[in-house]
Amino acid sequence: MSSSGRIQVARVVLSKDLRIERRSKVLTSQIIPFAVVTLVLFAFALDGDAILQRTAPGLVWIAMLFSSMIIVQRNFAVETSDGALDALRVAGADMSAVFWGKWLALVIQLLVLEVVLLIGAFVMYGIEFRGPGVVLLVTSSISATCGLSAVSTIYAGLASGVRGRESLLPLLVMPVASPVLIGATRAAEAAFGTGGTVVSEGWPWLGVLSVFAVVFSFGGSLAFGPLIDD
Amino acid sequence: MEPHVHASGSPAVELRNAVALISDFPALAGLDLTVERGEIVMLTGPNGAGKTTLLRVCAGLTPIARGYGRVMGADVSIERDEVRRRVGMVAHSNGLYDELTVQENLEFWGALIGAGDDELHQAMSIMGLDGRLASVPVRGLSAGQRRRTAFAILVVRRAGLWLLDEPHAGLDSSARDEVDGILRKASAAGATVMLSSHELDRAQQLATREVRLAGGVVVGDER
Amino acid sequence: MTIDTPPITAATQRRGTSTPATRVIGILTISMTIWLGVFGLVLSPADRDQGDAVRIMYVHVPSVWLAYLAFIVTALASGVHLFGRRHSLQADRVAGASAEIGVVFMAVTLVTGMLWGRITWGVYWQWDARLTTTALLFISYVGYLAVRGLEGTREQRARRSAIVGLFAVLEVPLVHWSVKLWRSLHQEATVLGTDLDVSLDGLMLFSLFVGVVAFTLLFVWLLLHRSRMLTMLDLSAESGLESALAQRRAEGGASA
Amino acid sequence: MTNAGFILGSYALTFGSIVIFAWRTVKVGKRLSADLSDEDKPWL
Repeated sequence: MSSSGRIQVARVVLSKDLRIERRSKVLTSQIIPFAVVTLVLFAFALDGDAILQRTAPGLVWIAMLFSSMIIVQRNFAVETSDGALDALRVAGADMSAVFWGKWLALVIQLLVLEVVLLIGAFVMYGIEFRGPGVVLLVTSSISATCGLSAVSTIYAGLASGVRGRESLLPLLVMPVASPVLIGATRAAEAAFGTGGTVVSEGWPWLGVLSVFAVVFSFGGSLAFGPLIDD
Repeated sequence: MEPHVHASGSPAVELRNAVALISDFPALAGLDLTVERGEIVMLTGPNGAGKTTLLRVCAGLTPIARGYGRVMGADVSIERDEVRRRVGMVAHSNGLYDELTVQENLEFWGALIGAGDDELHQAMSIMGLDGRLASVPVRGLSAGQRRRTAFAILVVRRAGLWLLDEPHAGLDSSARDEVDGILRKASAAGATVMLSSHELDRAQQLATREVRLAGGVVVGDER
Repeated sequence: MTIDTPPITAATQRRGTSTPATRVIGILTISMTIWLGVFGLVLSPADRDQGDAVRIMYVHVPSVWLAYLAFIVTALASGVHLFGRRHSLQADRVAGASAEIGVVFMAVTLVTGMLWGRITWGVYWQWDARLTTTALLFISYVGYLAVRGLEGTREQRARRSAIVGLFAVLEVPLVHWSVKLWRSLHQEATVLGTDLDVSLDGLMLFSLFVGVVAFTLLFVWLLLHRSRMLTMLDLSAESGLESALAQRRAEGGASA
Repeated sequence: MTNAGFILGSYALTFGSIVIFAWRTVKVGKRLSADLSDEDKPWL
């Protein structure tokens, strides 16, 4: 398949996923409320304003990680519930292009969720946005989201259609995604100035997150076809 | 809209001593079958006879562990992608996205393979899906309408070989007649059709040939 | 249901997965392991700073060495399966056997490491780069084994697990790098150095050497036995195919 | 020996795991071996 053909497939899959999301509103009516409730529960568990302010970046990213498991399962349930994935296979659709489409759809959904969670942490945990930290926050969040989305999409593809996928997926994703959790949390701490950190401490994390995103996105695009289509 | 006809000299399906395994179970146990172009073949037989596996092998979804198979002139073991491009399959599930409308489902497939708008509209009118139905989300359709949408995708994809797993299941009798009519039309347009069904009397009316499976092999073949 | 079993000779039965070579390796392993016990618990001296606690090192370090060796073999065998022209299933079985061995020894490593940590640091666990990487790697390979256990054909199992095995290896430097960076930015947490703050004298070094040799031999022995066992597990399913085919065809004949 | 419990425990755990794992491997191997002909054992 030509590269323009691949881009076309990825674009079609992306717009299809986003359109399904707009229709079903699972993100806005279920996932975002779930993530916000998680933030509230953290506040009950870690009673104390100082602790919450100190741990806010980590809590936001843990909520992200858990929510991403639910979103990606949903993104693949759409493909398997009526056998659309089989139909895609029979149609000979280029699976690496399908990967890029589903990856970008997940990135966009996760970024929406992230904005909501950051606003939630701002309101409930008392984090503060600082001028110089905003660039770091935005770039590191985007890199982290790209990496997280890649890992989730690879393993959700592997787990789609097998028994016990709900528990297998977190088992596979969580250890691999741990550098994302560490990096995104530390970068966010630096951006917010949590615990007296300065913005410059955050830049090395952007490096870790970018390398992770590149390795797993391109690795995923190569592996996705053989994983799904065997 | 004419289906693609590839290397039309060769049979549509040619399987020799094909063995297909589901885990370690031989769902096909050395099956021989030749289907000529333009036939409408009805697969019958008890549950677990291997009908679904046979259709999946022809679609390039299930590999054969032993034996030899060519579908629409392409080798199922070596040229799997070529096989897939030339066939279309509607299994028990229709492969549709529930949240999208009929038209959007078709547009998705059309965009994947680069079909034009007029081809989509033609497919929709062949299947009686134009007008009001086109903008109904698939989840709101009846079982028969969903099936027709799935067939419309086969038309858009210009599949030369239609592989249908129980296309009559879950449909009322008028919808079944509709399905039969569509299959006759597809056959007249040059497509080869293989379908599985439990309905023997329909087999005699619709099909040009009835192949009976049991135990993963062909046990009866009537034209 | 009748299954045709090949004639079983007493010799075949007794032989199992062992060959003269594995017997030699086995005997060497046992004698080296006895030496490891003698050197580790008796002959080697107590450390100046750590006292007798240093003796845990003689089993801990060889186990972690064995675990990492096993995961490297898994990655190599996964690569051979995935990129080799023949997509060898034997390579896949070696990868699986090696990962199973690695997971067992990683678990041993984590527990002995915690016991050692309890004595020397006063706590079972520290969030330093080495411990954290090891723990996450352990969980990743538990996941790898879960993927091997999924339903599907042998080819599917091999391809999926080879990909997961290679991703698990990609993960090691990234996890290690990120945890290391994390700890280096939080100096207050690394009051207790987790490097081997042991000055190894001649006999201690030699005891460690005995342990590494013993466990390397052990790995070879286990890998040979275990991959042969997995091969037979696959083949016993396959050799049932002829009878399964005959049985399946008879099913057809009966209802025709 | 100070901390003898921890130290001997580590040795016992390590060698115990090895013995159990090795014994199980060999035992399953023998069981499978009994059902297979020698052509199926390429290492022989």
